[in-house]
Amino acid sequence: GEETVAAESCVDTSGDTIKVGALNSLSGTMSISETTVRDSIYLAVDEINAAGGVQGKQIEIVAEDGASEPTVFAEKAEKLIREDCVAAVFGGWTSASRKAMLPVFEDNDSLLYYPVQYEGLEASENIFYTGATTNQQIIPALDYLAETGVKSLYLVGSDYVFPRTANAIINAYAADKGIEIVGEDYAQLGSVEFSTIVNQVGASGADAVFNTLNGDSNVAFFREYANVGLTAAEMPVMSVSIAEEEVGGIGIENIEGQLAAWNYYQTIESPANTAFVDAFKAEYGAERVTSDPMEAAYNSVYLWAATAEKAGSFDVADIQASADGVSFESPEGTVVIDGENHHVTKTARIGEIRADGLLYTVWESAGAIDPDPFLEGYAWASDLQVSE
Amino acid sequence: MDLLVGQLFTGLSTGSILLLAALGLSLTFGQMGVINMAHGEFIMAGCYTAYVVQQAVGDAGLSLLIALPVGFLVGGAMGLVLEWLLIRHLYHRPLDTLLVTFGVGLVLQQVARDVFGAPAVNVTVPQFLRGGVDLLGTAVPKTRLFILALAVVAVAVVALVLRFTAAGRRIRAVVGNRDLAETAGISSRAVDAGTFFIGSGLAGVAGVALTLIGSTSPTTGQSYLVDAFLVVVAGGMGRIKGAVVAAVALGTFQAVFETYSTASLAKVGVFVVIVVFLQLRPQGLFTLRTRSLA
Amino acid sequence: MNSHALTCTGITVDFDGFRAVDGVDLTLDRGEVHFLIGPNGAGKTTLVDAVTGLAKYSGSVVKDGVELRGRKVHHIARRGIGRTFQTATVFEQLTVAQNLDIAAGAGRSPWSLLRRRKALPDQVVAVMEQIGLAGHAQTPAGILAHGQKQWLEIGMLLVGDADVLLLDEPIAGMGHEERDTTGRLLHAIAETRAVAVVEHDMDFMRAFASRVTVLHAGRVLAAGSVDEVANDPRVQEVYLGAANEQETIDAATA
Amino acid sequence: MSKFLSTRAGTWAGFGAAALVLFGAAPLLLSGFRLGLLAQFLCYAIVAVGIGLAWGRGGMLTLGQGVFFGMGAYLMAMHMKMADAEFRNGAGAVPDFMELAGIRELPAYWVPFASPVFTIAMILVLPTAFAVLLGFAVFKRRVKGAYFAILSQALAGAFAILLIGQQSMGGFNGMSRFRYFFGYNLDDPVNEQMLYFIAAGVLLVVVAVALQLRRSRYGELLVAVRDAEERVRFLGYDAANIKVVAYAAAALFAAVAGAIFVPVVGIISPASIGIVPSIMFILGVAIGGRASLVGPVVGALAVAWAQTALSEQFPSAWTYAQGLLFIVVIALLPGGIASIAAATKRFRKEPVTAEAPA
Amino acid sequence: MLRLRNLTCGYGRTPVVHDVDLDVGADEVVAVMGHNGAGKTTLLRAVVGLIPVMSGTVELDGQRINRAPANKRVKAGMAYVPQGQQCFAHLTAGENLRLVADGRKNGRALIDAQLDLFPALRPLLGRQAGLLSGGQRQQLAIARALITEPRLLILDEPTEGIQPNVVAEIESTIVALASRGGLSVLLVEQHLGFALQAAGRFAVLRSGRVASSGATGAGAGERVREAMSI
Ligand SMILES: Nc1ncnc2c1ncn2[C@@H]1O[C@H](COP(=O)(O)OP(=O)(O)OP(=O)(O)O)[C@@H](O)[C@H]1O
Ligand SMILES: Nc1ncnc2c1ncn2[C@@H]1O[C@H](COP(=O)(O)OP(=O)(O)OP(=O)(O)O)[C@@H](O)[C@H]1O
Ligand SMILES: NC(N)=O
Ligand SMILES: [Mg+2]
Ligand SMILES: [Mg+2]
Repeated sequence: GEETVAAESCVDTSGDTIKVGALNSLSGTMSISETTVRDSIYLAVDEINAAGGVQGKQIEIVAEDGASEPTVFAEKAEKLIREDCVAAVFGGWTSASRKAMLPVFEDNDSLLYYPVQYEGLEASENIFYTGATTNQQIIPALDYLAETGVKSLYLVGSDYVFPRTANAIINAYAADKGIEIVGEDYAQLGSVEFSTIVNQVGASGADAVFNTLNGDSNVAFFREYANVGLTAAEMPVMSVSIAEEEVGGIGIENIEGQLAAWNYYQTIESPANTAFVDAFKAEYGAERVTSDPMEAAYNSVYLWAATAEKAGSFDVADIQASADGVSFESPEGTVVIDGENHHVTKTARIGEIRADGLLYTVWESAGAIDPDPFLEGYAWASDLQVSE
Repeated sequence: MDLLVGQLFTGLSTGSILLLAALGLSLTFGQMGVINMAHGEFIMAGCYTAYVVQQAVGDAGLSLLIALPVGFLVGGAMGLVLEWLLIRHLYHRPLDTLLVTFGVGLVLQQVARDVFGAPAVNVTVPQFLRGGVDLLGTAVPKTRLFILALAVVAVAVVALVLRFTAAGRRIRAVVGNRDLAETAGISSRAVDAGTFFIGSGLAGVAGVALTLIGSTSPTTGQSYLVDAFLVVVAGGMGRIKGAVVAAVALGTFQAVFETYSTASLAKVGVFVVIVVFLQLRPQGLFTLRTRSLA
Repeated sequence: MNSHALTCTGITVDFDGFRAVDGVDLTLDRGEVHFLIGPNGAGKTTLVDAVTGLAKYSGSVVKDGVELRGRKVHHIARRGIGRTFQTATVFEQLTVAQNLDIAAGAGRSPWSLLRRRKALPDQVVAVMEQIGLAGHAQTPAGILAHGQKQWLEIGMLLVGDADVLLLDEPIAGMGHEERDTTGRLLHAIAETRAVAVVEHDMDFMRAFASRVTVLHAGRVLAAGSVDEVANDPRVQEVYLGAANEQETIDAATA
Repeated sequence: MSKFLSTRAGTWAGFGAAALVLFGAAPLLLSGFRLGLLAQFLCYAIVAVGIGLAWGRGGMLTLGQGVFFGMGAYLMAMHMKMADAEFRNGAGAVPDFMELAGIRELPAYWVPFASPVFTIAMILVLPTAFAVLLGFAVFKRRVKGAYFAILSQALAGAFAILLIGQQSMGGFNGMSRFRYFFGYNLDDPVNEQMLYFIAAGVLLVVVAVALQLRRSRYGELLVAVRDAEERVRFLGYDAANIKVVAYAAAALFAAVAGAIFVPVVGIISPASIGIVPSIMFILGVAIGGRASLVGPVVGALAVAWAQTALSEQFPSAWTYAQGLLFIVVIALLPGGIASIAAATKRFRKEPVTAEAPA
Repeated sequence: MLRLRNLTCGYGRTPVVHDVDLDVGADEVVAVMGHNGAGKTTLLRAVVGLIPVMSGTVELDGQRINRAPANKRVKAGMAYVPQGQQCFAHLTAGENLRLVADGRKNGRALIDAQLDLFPALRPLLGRQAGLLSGGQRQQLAIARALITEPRLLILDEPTEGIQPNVVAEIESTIVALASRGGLSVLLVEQHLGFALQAAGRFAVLRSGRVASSGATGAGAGERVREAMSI
């Protein structure tokens, strides 16, 4: 805020530990996803501590439950900042929780590291976005579909801001590129009744489906999809919220061959990823998988630590000032913070779901894509832009 | 045209799912007056039963057949424990059962989370239920036909038992007047426990069946609960016939409304329809009247 | 000009094809305790239900020149028709005084409703005396004895200014003295009101009835004075039966 | 003690003590953050007073108070977002979340909410009027008991779903990022404290109103309707009207609480008003003692506090504690906390406990 | 057959009936009398097992049954007709009877026997019991109790609300059943004449205590009246 009367920071840098917050939903509907993110935050912290900490200080996590409720996120964020005096907070998943926390971080002048792909059109001084913005995930996915000859799309999403914004972008893109949008349906979050929607999708004759459903709804959607005889070969589904964790629950037989768009897959072959996956499995069990938001959360801890090292300080202003250009050799490749909009560069990847339940890269962008949260670089998106 | 047939079937199918979820409630809520908010978690327990049985048995078809009775026993056993520990102390405080069982539901969800993990698990659909059959030019999923058939069977069994057997008479007697039933030589404790066992067992069966189309996660049961209660209310408490009609009507309304509007508005529409409907039939579709006051 | 307190003509009540009350004419007058008798299931309670708006009927019920058919229960009550039930219903959580105060207040303005009760209205105090519960003003009605509850119920009608009282078996379960007390109470009440009593207790009827109407299978079988009715062979056949034997027993044990 | 509290002097003493704690001790002892939390809890307590009236005294288990709470909150949020947009981009500007949703024109029904007076009037009138309408529809048809409970629960669910679908009302995310409350900058700690004082003051007023309703003849009548609705009809009252008054009062209290909640917490979204939050409102009342006056207040505060404290202490296991709280308290203490005090006395003058506020 | 010693019982923590001693021997009819609220119903409820015994003992055939649930006592030979024409309102009249006949070998015959006793019930068998008139329900309740072929029949004001000619029938039925042997009766009755005629012994309750008791016969009426009228 422009004329914010910022509260005095109470972060204690005198001891040999430094406190950070981990704020994830451990209860409620979102706990399914958010607990996995918490696991990788702990992994990163343990690794950094084992390697000597940040500026010689061991990181100490103060954990809080966001309970899948935006107001609780806001309350707990304020508690972490004002009572626990953490230097930064890692967490959040839904955009609703981020929107709820944003004024808290701005008013108290503190830092949130947010690890999930989201709908863009936002850039706060007090938030670092380590997941993809739309030009690093949705637009590449559309490019990929267009390249493979898709001329008509059916849009299916959960009824909340990310799918709605994503679909607004897709509509603008489609209008520009001559792709026909033959249907657009929203299901209530958590809904498991997809018969009507799948019937309509089936009857629409679309070339492909763009799926922005979230959570359990995907299970019901893909089961219904497979059961009425729709297949990846006939009408592929491109999903942007299904990662390794979700595939198991949907059942590979129902989703094999379908597509996803992310920046990271467990199957990426690189030394950094091998190390990450091995460390994760060693810590949490061989049956566990790693996914894009987990990796982005893992990255976010390292990025914060690196920025603090660079700044030589845990002070929010110093971190903000030093962030530009800070990079990390992450499992998905090198990510670099953009000091302007606080997002990071990311490589876009289209993955295919294979029989082992993992996603394999079938296409990737030529190098990391610079974040463009307001889609300023896309003329067709001019109607979507907002004043900020 | 295809779509219309598809939607009519969808209405029937949605109705049968609602009915399956609501059938147990029409015993425990409709007959006994217990507002069991943990009913959803009993459904969830049925889902996980299907999962565990499948892990143990392997073959998806065989495991489904085993899981149906096992799910009944698991749901029933949980109901029995709940009845014995809590509900039996609350028969004269029906509205309190709602709050207590809501707490039970929270605990059960957390137990599921701790035992099976927060992410959904997969129950594989048996080969013979994969894909669809052609019905007037529309692909109708076999899983839904299976659930429809299961709902019909379950409803028929429950209705016949209640109506024509000695056990059914006892259930209705205890529900009507506990003290009087005792003095007619009926052990109301046994009947209460038995009724709750059956009602909860039906939730377990519903859970097993619902793995065929939905997800199996700690919050699964929640998706069905409120609609199931509405079915019982709209049908007239404890009236199986009413529950059937209400479930099919609501399912069809929702499916058709959704085709021309959105799924979310369809839910709101259902509520409005029920309030309007209650203006006409305040005690639900089918009711039994008595002359007593209160 | 109609001087009856209540005039019912051609009351007919049907339940899904079963006719419980079938064309009953009945008038109630102030100053009389009118007994309504008849076999179980004859339709007595149903008739009372109809008059008080609880059962749908055809025919007509007129009080003070106003037709009551089709009106809501509480409208009919406000017109001065009060009733009790075969099983007493009082507000168990409230005290005797509160029960009576509520019953006295159906016509109160919203404003006075929202204020605290300063003192009991005189009328409530007087009625409490009349029904013999003056000593129980602060007793929760739930712990009153059966008979006391029935008196309280009658009291609630009195303070509500009902001038037509329909009492369904008001002495059920009462002992001899309580019956006599109740009977005297009814006559005191009836001085300015019309009282109809549904009862099966013939001793009570003989002692206190001013007029009797006998219902049978939904119709009026006989009407008149106690003697007229008691000596009617049809009434003896369907209702009184061995009642004379009964008297012999009473005489023997007295 | 409780005898004293039910006298006139006792009532004043009770209010005095409560005022002393709320206006004196709490602001002195609590940090700004905790005071803000307390303000949030006080909002829940205001809702609880209404539920105590409708449920405890009137027997209507209102499982859908989230609806009225939400109405109050959203109406207030509309005004605050308008003020915000006006501050940023001039009069008639579109609030930030609408821009995000691609809405470029301010919807017509938003326009009057630029006026604070109109907003406050709507907060007081709309939810109450809705409650009256719904109450008539339901109570005139004698829908009650478990029917009413389930129906009102479904209402809360439907209302939340409806809001999620309205992008011009913030959709799933709801509305957040409020800068100004009737011209006061919310970043300023002094103004945060002012909000707390407003919440505390409103709570005292609401308790006083509820107290007056309980002690009035209307209060007795309400209990009578709860215990024997049909009988009340035969005394010449329209039972539906009596119930509607309590239901509407509860709705009004909830709406006012919602309106205060928005500036205090800084966000309102469907997640705060659906089925589960509505049950949480009830929980506090049940735990505190539904039939007493202060029980619901104490219960609501205790539950909110326990939730915060437990989730801070045991972030991953506190759901167990929360569930057990429901089970143990309601199963073992049907009269709630308030019943512990009353349990010692049998049949008092007023069988249902009436204590003065504390 | 039934033996009460120092029986105290009531509701919640409040005793209503105090230190009652009472015996009902085999084939004996005992009448309990008393004013409204004297505690007659309360006493019966404790005997049947619907409210707990606070102190003292309830013995059936020499067995202490203080804690046995009501249904066990019924199976052991008690039958209870509660005050107030109670029935299973949601069941038909026929189902009300079959409910108790279920599981008895001669169930059909037992029902028929009761229908012969209460012919007014025959045409009503298919009707929902909650819709019957008060007297019809009372007849149903007595029939229901008799179907269990009790050895001890406990009746709480069985003639309340019943038309006079049927009252006479019920009375003679009870007298006949008792004199046939094999049935003891514990009867609460306001109707003094009937009570004293039917019963061999009586007890008068006043404020929950036995104020007077003894054999019926010469002078009993006087003693009862005296005990009740103070
Ligand atoms: N709602 C109803 N539906 C069907 N039949 C009914 C209904 N209400 C009453 N009846 C029948 O109507 C008849 C008259 O009943 P009512 O209660 O008026 O008798 P009553 O004269 O009061 O008898 P009692 O002296 O036994 O109380 C009975 O046969 C009863 O079964
Ligand atoms: N459920 C109850 N809870 C508390 N007190 C009760 C209850 N039922 C009865 N009482 C009280 O117990 C006392 C005895 O009541 P009871 O019903 O045993 O009397 P009774 O002798 O059967 O009277 P009646 O002739 O009216 O049937 C009365 O004071 C009554 O108010
Ligand atoms: N940011 C999301 N996916 O809600
Ligand atoms: Mg009658
Ligand atoms: Mg009695």
